[in-house]
Amino acid sequence: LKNTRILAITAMLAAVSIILSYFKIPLSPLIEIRFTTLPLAIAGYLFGPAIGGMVGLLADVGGYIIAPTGPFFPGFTISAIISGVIYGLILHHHEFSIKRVFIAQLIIVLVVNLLLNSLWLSMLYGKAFMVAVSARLFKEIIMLPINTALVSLVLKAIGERSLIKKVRA
Amino acid sequence: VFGQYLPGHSIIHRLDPRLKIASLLLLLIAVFFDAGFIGYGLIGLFVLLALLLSRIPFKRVLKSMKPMIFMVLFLTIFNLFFVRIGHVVYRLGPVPIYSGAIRQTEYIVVRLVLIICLTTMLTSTTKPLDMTLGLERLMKPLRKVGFPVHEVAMMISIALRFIPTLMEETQRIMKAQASRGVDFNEGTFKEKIAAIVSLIIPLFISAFQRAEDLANAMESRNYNPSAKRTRFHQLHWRYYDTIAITLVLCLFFGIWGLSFIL
Amino acid sequence: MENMIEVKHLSFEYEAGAKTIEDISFTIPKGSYTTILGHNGSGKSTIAKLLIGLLEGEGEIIVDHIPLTIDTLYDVRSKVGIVFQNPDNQFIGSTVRDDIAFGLENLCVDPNKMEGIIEEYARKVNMYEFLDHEPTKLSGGQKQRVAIAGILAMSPSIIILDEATSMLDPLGKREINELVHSLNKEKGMTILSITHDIEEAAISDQVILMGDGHIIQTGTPDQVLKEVKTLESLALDVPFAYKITSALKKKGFPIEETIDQKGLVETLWQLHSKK
Amino acid sequence: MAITFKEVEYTYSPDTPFAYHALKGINLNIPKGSFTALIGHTGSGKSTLIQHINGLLIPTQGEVCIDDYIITPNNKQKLKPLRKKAGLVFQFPEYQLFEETIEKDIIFGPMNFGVDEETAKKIAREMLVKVGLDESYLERSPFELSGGQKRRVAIAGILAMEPDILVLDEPTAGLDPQGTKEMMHLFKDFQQTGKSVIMVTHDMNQVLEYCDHAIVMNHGKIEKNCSVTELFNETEYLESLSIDLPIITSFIHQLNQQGFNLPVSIRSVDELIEAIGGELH
Repeated sequence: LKNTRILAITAMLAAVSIILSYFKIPLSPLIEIRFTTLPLAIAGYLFGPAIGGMVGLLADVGGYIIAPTGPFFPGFTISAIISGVIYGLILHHHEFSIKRVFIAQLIIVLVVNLLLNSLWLSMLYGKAFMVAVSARLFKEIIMLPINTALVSLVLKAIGERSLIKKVRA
Repeated sequence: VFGQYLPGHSIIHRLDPRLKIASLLLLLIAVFFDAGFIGYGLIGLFVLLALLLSRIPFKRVLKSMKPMIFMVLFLTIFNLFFVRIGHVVYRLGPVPIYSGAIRQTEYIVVRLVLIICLTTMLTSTTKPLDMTLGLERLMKPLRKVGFPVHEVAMMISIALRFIPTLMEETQRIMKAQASRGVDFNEGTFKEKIAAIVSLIIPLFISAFQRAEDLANAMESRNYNPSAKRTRFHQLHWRYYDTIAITLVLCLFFGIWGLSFIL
Repeated sequence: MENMIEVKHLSFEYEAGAKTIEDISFTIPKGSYTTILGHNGSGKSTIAKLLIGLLEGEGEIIVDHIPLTIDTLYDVRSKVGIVFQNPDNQFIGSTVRDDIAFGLENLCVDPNKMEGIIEEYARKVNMYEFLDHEPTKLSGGQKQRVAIAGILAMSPSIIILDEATSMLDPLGKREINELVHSLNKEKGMTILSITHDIEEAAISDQVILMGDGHIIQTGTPDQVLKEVKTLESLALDVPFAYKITSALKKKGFPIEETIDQKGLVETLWQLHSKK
Repeated sequence: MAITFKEVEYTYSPDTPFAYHALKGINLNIPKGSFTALIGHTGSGKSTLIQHINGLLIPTQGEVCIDDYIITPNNKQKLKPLRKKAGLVFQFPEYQLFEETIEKDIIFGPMNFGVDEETAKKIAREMLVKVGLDESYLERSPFELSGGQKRRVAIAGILAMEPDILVLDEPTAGLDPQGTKEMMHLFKDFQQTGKSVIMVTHDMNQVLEYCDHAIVMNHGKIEKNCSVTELFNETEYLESLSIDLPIITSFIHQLNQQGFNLPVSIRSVDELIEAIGGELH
């Protein structure tokens, strides 16, 4: 962040994440594909865990300031940061491969979606929600390959753009 | 058009953003103290008072609860069916409803309503810019542990500045792709994914291009992330801010104390 | 005459082996209006970025007597103001007021003095009524005027326009051109305009003609813009007045080639009345 | 492919505090095979109007007919075939590129409209050459190209849909003189195959040189709908909108004030030189 260029890109990716929160493709009433983590994945892939986490933080706080999609709850800010950090840890400094994206995605499902988010949700909605974890597990199993494919597609496309290669160098 | 801020001149609008953000966090924590209905009643009273003072139309608060209605309904049913604490108060056909279930559901709904009211109030009465400034000042101590406070504030303000611009860009890309035969509303699952990809990739490319231009413009105007700089906007702490924070702290510790007693 | 900018043997390459700028040298006299003329991809925009150290090249750059080095980077940047091409992407603040303040903040100006400075320069570019407007509510020309106000507030010695009007409509173009010319004529501000607009070059003091990373020619518009073959080989237009006069001369009329359109009307009128 | 607008009204976000009445009582007929310039200030309604031509916007009142397509506020017709007929090139179309290779990007449009891959690839090759890039570009990434080249690829992508109407929103903005000229010739060639071109532009020199018809919009209404020659005769009207005359026309007016008698219908520098020469003899 001592570099204005990276600072500007981080901010811009957070803005894109907030915009993407307006888009979703429903698969069923309870399961929908969302795109807000794509900028986190790109930031993590290109610039590492610190910037990945930063985009997560900014997107969550900025999203709350400008267009709340639900109540602000610091727990989800932590989830967003950790997702970005995981992308950074797994994807940065490595050649792009679908296997790595899958691993990153799997860790996020386990650590963030199942563990942390369940914790936040149970804080918000009571212990009864824990029963719903099994339903959420089902959802995560379906979403894992879809998200892996989506993140791979976008990372591959973005990674190959010479413009961004220049930025990275 | 963007954001939740409702211009106004109420006392709540004029309060220092640092105070408002700190209060929100304190009260969010307070909501999770188990101080029974007395506790929730006190917080509720406080929130109601603040809401009335802020002159935010009630409709606004109701509207912000809309996305939660489905969740609340879902939870209510879930709790009623699966929580088996306390004694059976009612039988819905073959399903017994326990007193504990009702109590828990009530707790959760009250809690959610309070959280929504609190968060909505902050965004409705505070300009995004002031919010950023308030956050920056509040986080200042974190600089000592190496957290880039100034940079974070700068990035939030850049992100907020560019959201409308990127939103316009998004609409333009969608129209351009629609002109090339993409259908964003209908189609099979695969077509929908393809449609969204044809939007997302150009959006990222454009965001990177803008970031590059913006960085050049910032540097050419002598911006240096590691250098000291002054700030045009200053926050002024006034006597009523002191009164307000005292009230919030009293409430916070009151509830905390209460949670031990009960 | 005193030089505002001196560039000696400047080279730059984005990728090894492919020189975007190769061994260029030029000077920009204080108070002059200089244009760097070239087609897209001729390397002309790279020069602006090199001049304030956004890119690092080989060679020597001296701005207002300060040689550009790592240590003088911020001194040089405070002397040079750049208006870039895309009006949207250089608007940093959330309102006009905040945008003008941005540069002042970086110069560590006392916050209590900022308001006065901001209002003064907003008036100078005729944006005073718009101080509280958000960028999305402004036209391209207005945004560029705000950019100029933000730069002027930092009291630079030279303003560089990097194709600053190429994304504007004719009205916006006119606003910016008039503003910049008045700054040059009335305040003696040194202006360097990077452009492919031949008619703008025709009314400047000095033209630096660029092609494929080299300087092809430097001189007054009268010297540079009459080289039709050179201009055409660089994918540039020829000034309108020159097209008319050279064709008429070929047809045997007693007329000299000129790039000055106003003068041409005069000359033709004289020819017409002598007939 | 005639284009007809009958009493068309368009309001953005109707019934909200942000409602904006962008088109007011538009009646218009653009005959097949014309090259029409659409002129007016930012916010005059030009962009809104052109988005009605391929059904991106549906009129809030009145009807738009594109050949046998009739679009009314309660439109039930599928719009996709219309989008193929009327190819719309947005301002800075290079931002719509997204595929890995130029070939894939050009065939993206045609394949969305059901053209099979073989045929689409054949068309892509043709169009790429037409816009002035050779076949060696097909396998390259569009993002390695310069801005001007990207624009050509984007336009090739629209031409590959083989539309009958080409709608262009400031297609030469930001291009250098050479690039502008090549682009305009491309559109002229397209028109000369009997198809219609509608172009939003601020550059009156282009209007004079390439267009035959001009529509002037102001505050959501059509104020002028006439031939290009007629338009540039109305110097006072254009001045009132602060629209510049083309350099040629303005020069003619200046000379005529000094006693020359040149026809204002002159549209090229060569003609102008001829005419001045004639007067001086």
